[in-house]
Amino acid sequence: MSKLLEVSNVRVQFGGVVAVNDVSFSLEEGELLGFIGPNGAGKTTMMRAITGVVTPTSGSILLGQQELISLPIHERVRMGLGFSQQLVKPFRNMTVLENVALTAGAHLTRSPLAALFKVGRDAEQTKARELLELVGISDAADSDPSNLPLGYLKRLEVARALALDPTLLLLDEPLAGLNHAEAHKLADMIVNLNKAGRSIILIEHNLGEVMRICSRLVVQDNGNKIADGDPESVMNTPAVRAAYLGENTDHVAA
Amino acid sequence: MLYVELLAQGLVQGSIYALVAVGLTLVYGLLRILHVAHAGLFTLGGYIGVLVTNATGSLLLAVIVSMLVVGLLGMAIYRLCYQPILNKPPYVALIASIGLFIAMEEIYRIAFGPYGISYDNPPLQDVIHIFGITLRLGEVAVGVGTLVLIGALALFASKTRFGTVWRATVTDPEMAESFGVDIIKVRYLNFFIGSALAAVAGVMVALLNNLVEPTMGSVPSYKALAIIVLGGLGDVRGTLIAALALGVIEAYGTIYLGNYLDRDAIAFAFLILVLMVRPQGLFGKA
Amino acid sequence: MLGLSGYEISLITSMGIAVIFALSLNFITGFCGQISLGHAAFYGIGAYTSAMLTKAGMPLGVGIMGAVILAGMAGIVVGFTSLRVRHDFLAITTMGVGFLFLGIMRQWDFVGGEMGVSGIPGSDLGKSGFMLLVLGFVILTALFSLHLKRSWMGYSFDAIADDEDTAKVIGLDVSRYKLAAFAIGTALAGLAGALYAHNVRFIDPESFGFVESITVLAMVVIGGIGSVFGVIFAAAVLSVLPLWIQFIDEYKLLLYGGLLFVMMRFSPGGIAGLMKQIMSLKASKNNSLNAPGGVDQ
Amino acid sequence: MLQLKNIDCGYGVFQAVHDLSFSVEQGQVFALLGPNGAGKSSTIMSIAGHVKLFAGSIYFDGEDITRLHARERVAKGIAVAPEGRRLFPDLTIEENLTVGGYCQPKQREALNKDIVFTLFPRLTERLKQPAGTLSGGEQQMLAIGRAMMTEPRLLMIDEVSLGLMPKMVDVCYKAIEHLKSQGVTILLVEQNTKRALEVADQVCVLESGNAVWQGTAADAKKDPDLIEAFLGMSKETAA
Amino acid sequence: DTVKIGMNVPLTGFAAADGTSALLGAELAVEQANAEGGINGTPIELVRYDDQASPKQSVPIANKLIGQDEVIVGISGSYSGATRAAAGIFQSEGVPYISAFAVHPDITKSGDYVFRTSFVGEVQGRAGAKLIGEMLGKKRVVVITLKNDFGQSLAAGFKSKAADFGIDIVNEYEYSIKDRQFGPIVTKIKSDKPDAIYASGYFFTAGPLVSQLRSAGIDVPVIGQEGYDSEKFIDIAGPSSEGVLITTSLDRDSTVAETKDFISAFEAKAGYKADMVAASGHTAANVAIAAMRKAGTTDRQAIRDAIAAINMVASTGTISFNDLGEVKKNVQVQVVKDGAWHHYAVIDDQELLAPPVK
Ligand SMILES: Nc1ncnc2c1ncn2[C@@H]1O[C@H](COP(=O)(O)OP(=O)(O)OP(=O)(O)O)[C@@H](O)[C@H]1O
Ligand SMILES: Nc1ncnc2c1ncn2[C@@H]1O[C@H](COP(=O)(O)OP(=O)(O)OP(=O)(O)O)[C@@H](O)[C@H]1O
Ligand SMILES: [Mg+2]
Ligand SMILES: [Mg+2]
Repeated sequence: MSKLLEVSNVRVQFGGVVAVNDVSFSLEEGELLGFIGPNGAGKTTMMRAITGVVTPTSGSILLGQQELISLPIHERVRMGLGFSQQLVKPFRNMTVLENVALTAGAHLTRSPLAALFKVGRDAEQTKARELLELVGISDAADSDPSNLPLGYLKRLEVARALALDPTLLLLDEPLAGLNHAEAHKLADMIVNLNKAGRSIILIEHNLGEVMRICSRLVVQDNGNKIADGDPESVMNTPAVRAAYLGENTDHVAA
Repeated sequence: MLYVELLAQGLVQGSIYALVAVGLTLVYGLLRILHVAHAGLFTLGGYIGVLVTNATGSLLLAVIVSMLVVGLLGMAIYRLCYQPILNKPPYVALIASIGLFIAMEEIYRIAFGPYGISYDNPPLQDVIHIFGITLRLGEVAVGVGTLVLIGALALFASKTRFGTVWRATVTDPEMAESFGVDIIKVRYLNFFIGSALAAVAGVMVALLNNLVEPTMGSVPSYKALAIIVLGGLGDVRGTLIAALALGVIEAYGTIYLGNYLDRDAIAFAFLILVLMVRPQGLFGKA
Repeated sequence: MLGLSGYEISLITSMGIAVIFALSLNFITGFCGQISLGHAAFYGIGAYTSAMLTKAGMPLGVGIMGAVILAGMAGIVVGFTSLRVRHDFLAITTMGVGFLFLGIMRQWDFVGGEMGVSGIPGSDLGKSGFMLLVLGFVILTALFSLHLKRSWMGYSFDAIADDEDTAKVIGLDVSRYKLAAFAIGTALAGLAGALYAHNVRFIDPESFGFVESITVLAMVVIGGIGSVFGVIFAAAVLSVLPLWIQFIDEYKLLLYGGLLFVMMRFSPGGIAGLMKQIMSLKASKNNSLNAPGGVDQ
Repeated sequence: MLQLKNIDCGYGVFQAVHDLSFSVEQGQVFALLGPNGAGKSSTIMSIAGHVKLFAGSIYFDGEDITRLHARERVAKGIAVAPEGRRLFPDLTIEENLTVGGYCQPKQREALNKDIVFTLFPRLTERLKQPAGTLSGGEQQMLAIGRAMMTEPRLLMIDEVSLGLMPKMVDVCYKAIEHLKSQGVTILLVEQNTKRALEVADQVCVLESGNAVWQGTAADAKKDPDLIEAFLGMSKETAA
Repeated sequence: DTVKIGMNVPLTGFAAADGTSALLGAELAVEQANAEGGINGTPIELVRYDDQASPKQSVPIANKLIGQDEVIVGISGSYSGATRAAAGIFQSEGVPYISAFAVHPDITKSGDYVFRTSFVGEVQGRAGAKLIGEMLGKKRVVVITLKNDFGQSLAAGFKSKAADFGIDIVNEYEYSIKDRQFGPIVTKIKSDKPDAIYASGYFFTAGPLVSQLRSAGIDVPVIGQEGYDSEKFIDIAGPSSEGVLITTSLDRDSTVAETKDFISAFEAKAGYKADMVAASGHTAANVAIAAMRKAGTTDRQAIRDAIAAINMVASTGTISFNDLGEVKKNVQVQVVKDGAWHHYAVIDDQELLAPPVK
């Protein structure tokens, strides 16, 4: 196994607010990393720094051997990043299927000029259908995303990220808004993706599922990394318990 | 001295821009509509001002009548024109508004004649000297009037909860209703105030030029848009400052750059320059 | 002359030019979602370029090519501003570009300044020949529009028009797509401008002012933003409407303004939207008529 | 206190909820449960006055409020923390709360803000930050806080624990218990069935717009089939 | 059966005011001619279309007038752009075309079928230089130029002769046709301390300009041109307008029957006092009518020749054309006195006023 992602000393600041404070961590190829921490800890911000939506004030992010900082978002995506956002953002002028098919055609849309000479969409639509099936929302394939409940949109977001066929998949709270059974199923799917060779970073507050499926955890609090290691021992760190769990500690047991 | 006088002239022109643009910014701030027809209301303000003054001899009465009529018309425009298309993409309202503006100009032409009208005895034409600057009373009135009106508006918006509530209705009117806000009332009020301010501007411009033409609104129709964008769209304070800044830049520009670019081009060159450095406008939030 | 009078030929020619011009804006505003209030500037660049080139003795073809290239290049430059500013800010920036263009042309003696350029050579094709040339370009532009809409480029434009940030996250190079839209749209505006110059044979800065930009945007929006046939129809009608409604005399412009307003107020989707509504109404009527029949079988 | 009688509601021609009836007693916690798309949010928003009723009526305190505007309903004491939070993104935390308290006299604003801040101290650190830039969890706190500013007698919270860290989930449920102890009636929607059943007195389970089960929380916990079939929890976890 | 004169004229939009006047003037000429029996017994019909002062509109209109309405002569009551574009069509179809008041120098260059009954800007500019430098004896002059074809060509003419009359142009400012607020320019002029101001413009720009100059305390003579020539100028500028001089084509105190007649007949028809544009519309139509009468046929070539050879007295003076089709006539100098336009002088220096020949 070799290092896929190497984040070192990344710092993100919004005006006076330090959202991520010199955080470093790394990800091995094929790993399923849980990235957790209290609300407002800076998890989403870290994720956005990796994808390029926000620019860190300092630090470096290596994907393979390649420095990501200063690359535009779409370049990073082409290098194999896939991103499912916490706040869902479907294209509302397309159906669910078209949302995913467009993304599945990323190889066709690399250059505008080339895209102008390509017309057929069948292969991409087939692939999109498969992905919708995989996340369990194929019944909504032809719906207008504006009319869908949140749980569907969350999964659409995941399907769209998968359509990019990424080597590193970043998932920001994909299970939020799903009930137990649905969450369980989607978590299983995440495990399967991981088994199929995809490296994944998962941000999630559903600790039950996180503990069940992740092989390693990184915990961030108030912009600082406070723990990094296998789930059991991380969860037993007092700092983590204090910051994250509160008194009601039975979450871990689930 | 020349510089100071040019500054004064720029501020006068800027005040007029401000009066027109603030109404536009209020509407934009509330509904995200580029309300071009606002310039048509400005023209109407001028017409009413001249007609009432000529009929009664009282400029004050003219201002009041003009504010009332134009304010009410502004409300009617909201109700009949914009409310039904609020949830459509913004260019729909923009084109509707442009159509309305063209139609308004033509109505004025047909109703009041193509030559425009003037005051029989233009009021406030006396000249006064302050700090060595020569200004017409009308120009002083414009400056002071703008300061008072916009100051009052700013106070109203910041010192009462209303200001905050106005802004809340922008992004999510439904939720605002859920917290007890009567959005229709807010919007009516907003259109009334904005349009009434434009009416004042119309009367003032009529005073300074002693001329109200059907096409009087054509310059404000686009320049006010530039100003509210410069000011950061929807920000009253930003609009005021942008308007004054533009007035001053045009004043110096016509003298020192006038042989290279015309007034509009100077204004828009400034606008583009600012937007390239600050894409969110001078006072917009990033 | 094809059985058409000189008047009809000149009407059809004006219509054709307006259609190309409107379709050119449709690439930028309709397909890619970038509102432009200064599109007439590129129309003007095309007109001036072709006028100057042909007056210098170049053939018409060179004039038109030059117009397309120069307008397209200017479009890319302006396209760069669209990478900085968005939405309403972009609309107003492009409006500023329009005014800047006017300001420069007014002052530039080489292109006649305020006096404009007169004595622009016409085509050697004669009136009807020129009309056919224009119609040929109309067909090519329309076919290209239809193709682009179906292609993956059009698909990507849809995404960008809806939400640029998300488009980036799914790997689209948004900047290049936007530049492409501006390049295509403005180059075609240049083509329309060149044709205009050789049709009217006199150009001055005022012919490419704000009103012209607004008029063409109105054609696109009234036609139904992003639709090809709607825009063609709207451009054809609106461009000659003032001539057709001469009989109502001084109420002409009032009617025109009123029409823009009423159209947006009651059919915000434009003509294309209206057609869709009518179609679906018909379809539902047919369905309700057919339904009992279905049961019988 | 709140009574829904044979409600049909939906969007345009689409009907999201069919013939739903239930009533909530004063001071109760009432949980609406069910899978994605069941119509829970639609029900809440129709009580708040935002989703159109096709048929049926809604009573609050014995009074028919079916025809009232949303803003009149909040004056009667109905507040909502909606799905997706729907904060005013350009307004700061403080301003969001101000708008929340708009239906109350101005003097009470400071007081109510203090109550919110004691419950969610995290918000005090960010008073001037636009709500749109808050983290997911912070937004949820603000949404609940904003609803509390109306001094509600009926507080409806959609997806209470969505996006909250475990500690924060505890905080929220404590807040709910606290409000309940103050006599506030609470109607909540929750995917975390277990937590919901812990605090709820009454439960209604929806599926595809139909009520498939109604009863007390205690009964619900005892009904393994219900839990398995509609709430998507294995029997063991529920127990 | 009628003989048709075609006219393109702006009746809506920004140029509607001038268009309306020009149309009323032309209509008056046609009515007067018909009252006298039309063209040798055949009544004249004026076919006119609104061109909104836009070249885009005037091209199809010219085609329509020629092809559909089969007019014998065309006249333009429109501005330069529209007139220039239409002139090309009339020329190539061999239909005589007379521009009433458009100033663009290239209009008559379209060819031998195109004529103009008003001055080109340059001629008036030269007359202005003579008026200021020689007749008024003012030497330090500030030039305020309206930035359009009218203002530009006036300024060019003025500057070409300024030195000959000993004029020193101390400063020049430009403004746009949309401007009504001249505060900055006025302020700057005060520090220029000129003896006279030569300002091009129309009544709707000049009215505010003059009143703003006066209230800033600048009381040197202001010299304008035919663009000022309207009662509206005096309405707008009020008392400030007293003493303003202009070069124009219409003499209010004329003793010539044609002019006196026109002035009273126009006011009766239109309900407001005649202005330069109205007189120009009237003159252009009269030239067309006179030529048709003289040619005595509907042959367009013959009518063209008749126009080229014309020498007639019209409401704007005694008219004849040079080889290019530019008018040769005297320049009237008018002054505002007691709130009305009045005769001040006539400039008849034919060498100075010689229109361009190519
Ligand atoms: N654009 C911004 N401007 C100012 N502050 C911001 C901005 N974006 C995020 N923040 C702040 O940075 C901090 C980290 O936010 P982030 O969204 O990364 O948290 P998170 O760990 O994802 O939390 P959650 O689990 O609640 O989603 C928060 O306090 C947030 O308010
Ligand atoms: N704005 C809307 N327009 C049209 N249909 C809608 C709209 N919002 C929701 N729906 C539809 O109404 C049904 C009920 O949705 P609702 O949001 O009430 O479900 P929910 O139980 O809250 O689901 P979730 O747990 O995912 O939030 C769904 O089928 C959904 O697609
Ligand atoms: Mg987050
Ligand atoms: Mg819901």
